Amino acid sequence: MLSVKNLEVVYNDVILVLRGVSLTVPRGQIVALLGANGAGKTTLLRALSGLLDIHDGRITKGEILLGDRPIHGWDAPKIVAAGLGQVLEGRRVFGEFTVEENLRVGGHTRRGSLTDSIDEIYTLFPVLKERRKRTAGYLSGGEQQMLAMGRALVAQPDVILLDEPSLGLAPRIVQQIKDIVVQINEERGTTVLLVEQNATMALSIAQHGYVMEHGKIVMDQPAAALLEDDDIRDFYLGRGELATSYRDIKHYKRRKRWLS
Amino acid sequence: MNQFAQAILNGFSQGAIYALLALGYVMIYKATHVISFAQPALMVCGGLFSYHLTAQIGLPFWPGLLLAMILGALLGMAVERLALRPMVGKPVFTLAIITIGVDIVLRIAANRYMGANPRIVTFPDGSRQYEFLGLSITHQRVALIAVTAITVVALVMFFRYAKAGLAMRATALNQETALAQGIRVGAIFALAWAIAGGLATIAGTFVAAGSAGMEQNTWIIALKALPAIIIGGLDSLPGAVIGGLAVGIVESLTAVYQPDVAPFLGANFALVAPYALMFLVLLVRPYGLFGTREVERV
Amino acid sequence: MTSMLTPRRAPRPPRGRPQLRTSYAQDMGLLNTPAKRRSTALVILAAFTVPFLVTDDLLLIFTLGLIASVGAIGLNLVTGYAGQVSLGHAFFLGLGAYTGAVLGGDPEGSVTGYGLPMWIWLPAAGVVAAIAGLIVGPVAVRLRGLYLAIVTLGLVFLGEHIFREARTLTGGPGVGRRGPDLELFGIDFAEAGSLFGLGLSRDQQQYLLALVFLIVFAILGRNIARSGVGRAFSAVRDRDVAAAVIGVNLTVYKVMAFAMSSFFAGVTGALYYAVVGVFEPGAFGLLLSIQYLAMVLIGGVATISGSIMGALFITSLPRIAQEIAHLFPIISTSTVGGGLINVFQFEAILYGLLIIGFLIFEPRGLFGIWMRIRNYWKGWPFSY
Amino acid sequence: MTESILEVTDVELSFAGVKALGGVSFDIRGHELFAIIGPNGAGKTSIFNVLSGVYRPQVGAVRFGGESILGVAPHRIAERGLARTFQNIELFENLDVVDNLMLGRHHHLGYGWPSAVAWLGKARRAEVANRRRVEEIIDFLEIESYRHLPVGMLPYGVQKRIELGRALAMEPRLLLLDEPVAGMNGEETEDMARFILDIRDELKIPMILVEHDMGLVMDLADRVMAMDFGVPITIGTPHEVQTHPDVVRAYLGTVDDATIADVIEEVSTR
Amino acid sequence: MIMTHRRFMTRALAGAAIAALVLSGCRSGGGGSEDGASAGITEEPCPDAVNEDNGCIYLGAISDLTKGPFAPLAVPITDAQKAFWQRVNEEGGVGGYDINIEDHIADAEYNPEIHNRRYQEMRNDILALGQTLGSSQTLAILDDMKNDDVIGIPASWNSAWSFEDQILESGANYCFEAMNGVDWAVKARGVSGKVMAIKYPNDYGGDAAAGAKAAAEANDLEFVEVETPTGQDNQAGAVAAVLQQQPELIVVTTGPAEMATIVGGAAAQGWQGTVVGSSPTWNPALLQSAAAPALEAMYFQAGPWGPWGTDTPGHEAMRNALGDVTPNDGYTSGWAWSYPLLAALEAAAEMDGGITRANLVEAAQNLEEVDYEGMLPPESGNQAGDPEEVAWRESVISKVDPDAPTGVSIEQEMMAGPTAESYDFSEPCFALR
Repeated sequence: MLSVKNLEVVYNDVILVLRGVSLTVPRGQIVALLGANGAGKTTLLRALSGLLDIHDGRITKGEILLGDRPIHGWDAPKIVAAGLGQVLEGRRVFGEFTVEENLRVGGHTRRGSLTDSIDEIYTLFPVLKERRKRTAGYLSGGEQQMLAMGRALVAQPDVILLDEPSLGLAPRIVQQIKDIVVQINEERGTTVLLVEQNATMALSIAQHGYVMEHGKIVMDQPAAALLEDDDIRDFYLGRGELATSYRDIKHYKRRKRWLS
Repeated sequence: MNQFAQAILNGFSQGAIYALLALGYVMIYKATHVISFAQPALMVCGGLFSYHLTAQIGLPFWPGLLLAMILGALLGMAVERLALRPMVGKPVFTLAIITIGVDIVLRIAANRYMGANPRIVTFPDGSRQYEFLGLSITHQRVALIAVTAITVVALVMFFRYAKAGLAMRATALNQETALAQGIRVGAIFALAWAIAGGLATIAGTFVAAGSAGMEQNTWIIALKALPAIIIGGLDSLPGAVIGGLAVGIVESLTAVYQPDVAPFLGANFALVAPYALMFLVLLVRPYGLFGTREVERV
Repeated sequence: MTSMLTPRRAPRPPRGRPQLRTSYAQDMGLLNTPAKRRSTALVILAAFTVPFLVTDDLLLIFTLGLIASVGAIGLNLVTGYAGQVSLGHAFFLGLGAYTGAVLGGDPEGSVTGYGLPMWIWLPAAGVVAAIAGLIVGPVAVRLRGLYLAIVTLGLVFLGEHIFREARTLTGGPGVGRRGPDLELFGIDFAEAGSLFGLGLSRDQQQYLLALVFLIVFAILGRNIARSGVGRAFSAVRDRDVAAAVIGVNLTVYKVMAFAMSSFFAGVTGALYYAVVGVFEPGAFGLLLSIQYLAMVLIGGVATISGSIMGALFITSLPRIAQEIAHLFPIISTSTVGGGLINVFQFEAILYGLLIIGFLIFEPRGLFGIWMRIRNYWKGWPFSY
Repeated sequence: MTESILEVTDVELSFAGVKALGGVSFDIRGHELFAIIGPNGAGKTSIFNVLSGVYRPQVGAVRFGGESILGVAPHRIAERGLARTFQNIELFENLDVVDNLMLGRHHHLGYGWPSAVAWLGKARRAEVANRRRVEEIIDFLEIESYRHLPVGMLPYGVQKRIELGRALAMEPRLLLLDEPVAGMNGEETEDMARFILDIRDELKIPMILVEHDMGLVMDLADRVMAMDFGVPITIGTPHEVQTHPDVVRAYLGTVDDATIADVIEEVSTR
Repeated sequence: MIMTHRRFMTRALAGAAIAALVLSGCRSGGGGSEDGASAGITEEPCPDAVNEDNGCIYLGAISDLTKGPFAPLAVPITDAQKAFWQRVNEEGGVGGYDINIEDHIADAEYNPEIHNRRYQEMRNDILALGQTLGSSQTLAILDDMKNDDVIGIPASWNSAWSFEDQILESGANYCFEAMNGVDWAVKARGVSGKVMAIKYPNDYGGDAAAGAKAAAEANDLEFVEVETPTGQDNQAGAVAAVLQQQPELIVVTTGPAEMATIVGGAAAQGWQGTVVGSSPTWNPALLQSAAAPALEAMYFQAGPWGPWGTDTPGHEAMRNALGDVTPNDGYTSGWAWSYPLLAALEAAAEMDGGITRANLVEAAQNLEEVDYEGMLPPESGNQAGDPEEVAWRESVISKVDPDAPTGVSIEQEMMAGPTAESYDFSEPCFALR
């Protein structure tokens, strides 16, 4: 459904951020993309949704296919209209708009009446219906995340990119968000590319996972396999129960990277 | 008392012009976060479009104005496309200086067209007087106030209900997010400039229909809208209208009463009265009467 | 507390750097590399030979450009370094100009003048402007961004009003007044004369005066920029809340930036209009403020050398436009009224286009161009 | 050690009628590492903003070093020895690392604008002396190789470290750390944890830590305060807090008591 | 690709800018400036000379051609001056020289500073200034002009010019013009009530208001003065003052837009009376404005000479020389102002050493008559003597006439009223410094 081949992205003409990234998101699946901060996950999403140029970035190599259409080099509105939606990191609801206005903006690329699609969103997120006339800026973090997802869904995308939906949310809310992602995927058949720091959460619902590091894909395995991988557990998933306490880490361990 | 009411009425109708111009500034500011110093040139060009279409080509006033508004909108879009689009994302003050460059270029071209003679748009039956309650107002001024009112209502409807209006507000709040919703931000910028160009054309046309027409120095009128938008709040459309009217009224009252009441302020204090009002408003409300306060977040 | 930050191990030996600086004082020096020292010396030397190479009319432009540089440095302090965009520079320039003219002006004239010597009127002009800056500063502290810009713009309009009305001091509109006498250490810079045994024209003398004036103030500006004061300005500019939380008093530094900037503007105004001769209140309008802002933007924000380049460029821009206009054969140079467009209108349009062009094609300003040229020649390696 | 460096008593803070803090009291004892945890919007950052003078609470008292700091301007509080880092990095991106750290030493410079303008003896000496202290911090945090780079260009993890360095440069009597490891990978988190421990053990600076990473908090903190909806739930040792039913409830949402007991059971045995 | 292109453009722009400057001014070993006598005059023919055998005299013109407040008037003034000297050349030139003004026309944007710069650029290349527009602007270069022995034609009628030896003015100044306007209105329009002067806050307004005040006092009329700024949007105060004070006569010294706004505005609210404006207050396009009916009924223009359509040989020659232009009295002024410089050149040609800067200064100071070809009487050009004795005091009053080419035609031929006749002109009405 969505495939990226050998993608290179450069910022400000000099900083090479993606160094030949390839991945595939099959139709109807949830695919997780993991990686530390600065690994290039957000850059990859920007490249996919055509938001690179406002950050002075440029695709210098490679291609992106949505279905069988090459969409690299398209601008964001065209990509959205082609059926690829994105929920940006940090939610970014229009704080001064009402909930309903936010949803209407989400349907910008659609012609005709939006009433039906917005009603569908309200069924999916009943809390948004309760708050439809409220100013979005006053919603709680979790509600804002739901609004952001709802807003992207109004456009009825075939593929949706979710950038760190769990960021800064309490565990209880993260659980809810997780359920909703699964629901969207199952009920609407929407293909999902889920970018997360919270690997446990992402891998628990994804079929497949990629791990990025320094602008490259370093691992590419079924989600279940990744969950089992010890390195991944230790490095990206937070430390396992057997790990030593921070208090016991010796100075030399901290220094090792600088010595090499 | 009558003099007082008349001064307010005169100021109100003059303020309608400032309000139209201020709306243009606010439109561009909201969409692009730029103060456009090219508004004076747009006003002058708009007035000249009307002049050319009515006096030279012979269209009647209203169709002429409508066509001129389209031309003014196109001019605004052209300015945005040629001078500002390449600079998207650069510091706003760089953009502001660019608009000054644009203003210089456009006004020189307009001066070339005007030459030595003021260009006067004839408003049908414009000098007919209406009298009520001892106040008098010309037919032309009544038309100006009516047109301004219609414009304001139309703008409000546009922003509240039209898809493009909503998209425009969204873009004003956050460009990247707007892009991610499929909104063509470039088109929104162009639209903002087009609307500003159209508004400037209405203002310019009514200036050119005034007693002295449009001449090479008339552009300065557009600067009066600057204190107006600060008084109202840079990003507030109702603020622009109220600010524009307030500037007109304060100016008129100062012109009439200051020489007697406060002669120590010097001759022609009315010239700077809008700025004095602006200072007063800002002392109380640092973001204007209706402006959005930037929230301090850490 | 004294022991709190003692290193727990010996410092790493320095890596093999070609231009290793061995002390912090050296690292923080004004010109901290030999290359910088050499190029600066070369530029200054070249600047001193200019008056013997170019004609007086061009020299006048350069003289004014050098003086304006000090004003541009001043604006860069408040706008570039401290991030407080001011469109009110013209007001402070005017205040300085009139202070200088009143204190140093002809006591016999029809407008007030006290005939004081230059070493009094020049600093006094700065001080008066700085005091005005101190008064305005606290109001400005409450405002941000474009609000501040337009409010300072209001200052220009109020200033123009005051200058128009204070006719015994300013001569009033359409009449104007003369600037102060340019006489320092017994040298009358308003007449041709001899300096160090060289016979110099008036314009040559004034150029040299302006050059020395600029060098002094450029060093002062650089000192401010590299000291704790300059760092505090940048902190206020980049993140004011964070600046406050690490101990920078926002109000004090914003006001200080305004006062320092105004001082630079004041001395600039006094000297500039002393060289110009006659000036009237209309000079200190919006356009002047915009010109100075353009100097800072085109030259390069938060750089001293950029301010100088920007000021020289903007002051010579009308002349540049004029010269370029004459290169175009299609523009009728001899016609005022006829033709599609005459040479003067073309000049004016070119002036606008050059400003647009420079900002579009080189947003980092002349300083950016200079860096590119320098880097090009040095083959500057990518060190990171 | 005789008196606590910070005493917060019954602080209430609201914005336009919405209560952000509703009666918060705690104190810092000796050079302890005190952590504040709680779900998003629980009011953790609001406490920091109250302590550093960005917000002024409507009710309550805050005493720092024995003196009230209510209504005292942020820069004055900083001068009295309170330093902090920020949740979203608040460095001066256009300045290089040295300048950022030198700004941390702003109130230690001790020269005024006249000597700055002239760059005469005093300013010069003060700059060199303070630069020496800054180099010590650069060494402590191992950021030598970034010294003259604009911080805006540096990786996220390094920026977090520089922000810590800037706070240390202030030679604080109390250090507030707002989510120091948010968004870091395991290795970066380990590094930061080590620095935090070093600051406590070697530099003996008391700290207040706001953090989402429970592992880190429970591991490092001497005492923990759990909050929800602007109100402290409990204050105690990490283990006490972890096993407090109300804390579990705040994190897991409304669930039955049996589940909560299970969770507590599980945590206790770990 | 884009970036390379941009870099190229930047370098090209910067390169062009620097090259242009360097091209323009290398110091040529100090020639020219010491050699004042021959500056601005060559034995070589002018570029595109009419008379190939003649040498060439270069005149400068520093005007306000693009952005300044007088640009609308200054362009026709300058064009008329070009036509004037072209005609002189076509009639054989002066003393064996053709006159060239085209090569040294400069735009000073009505700014003393730029005026000064522009003078510095041309000071070594011109014999005299065929035009220097603006009072403070001219003052900014007057000392240098004196040092250089350069005479100049002002583009204004300031009373101070009578007291400057190197400035060759023509026609009655604003001060006398206002006196004549008031005296005429008293006589012809029966004004017996309050006189109000509405003026710009500058030398132009100050000069005329002084004259109006003198005439009002001489006629025993009450007098008030109102200052008004530029800009048609700023006239509310002036309109209110008219309505409040109800003057019978208004003497206006503003621009056309302001005058029309004030008169139109006051008339709309019931004011009636007489308006006398000095010549820069009129523009024929005002006949299309909403204020036209009020202007036709009440407005009169006081001027130093007849408008464009007047029947004199000088006007006729001007109309022929300019050909097919939109009539404007800026042309008339530019043309008439040039006559004294021609007379001075002719006189200098007769002197020992022929035409030099020094001789021209001397000739100008001793002019007793100027042939204005009927636009003004010859004796009006007398410069030799105290201003009190020789200053020209007669003006023309015109009325609005939609059929006339510039919208006004003569109502009262050249005359001086009793006030102007007896005025003690031992110093300027309004001091310039």
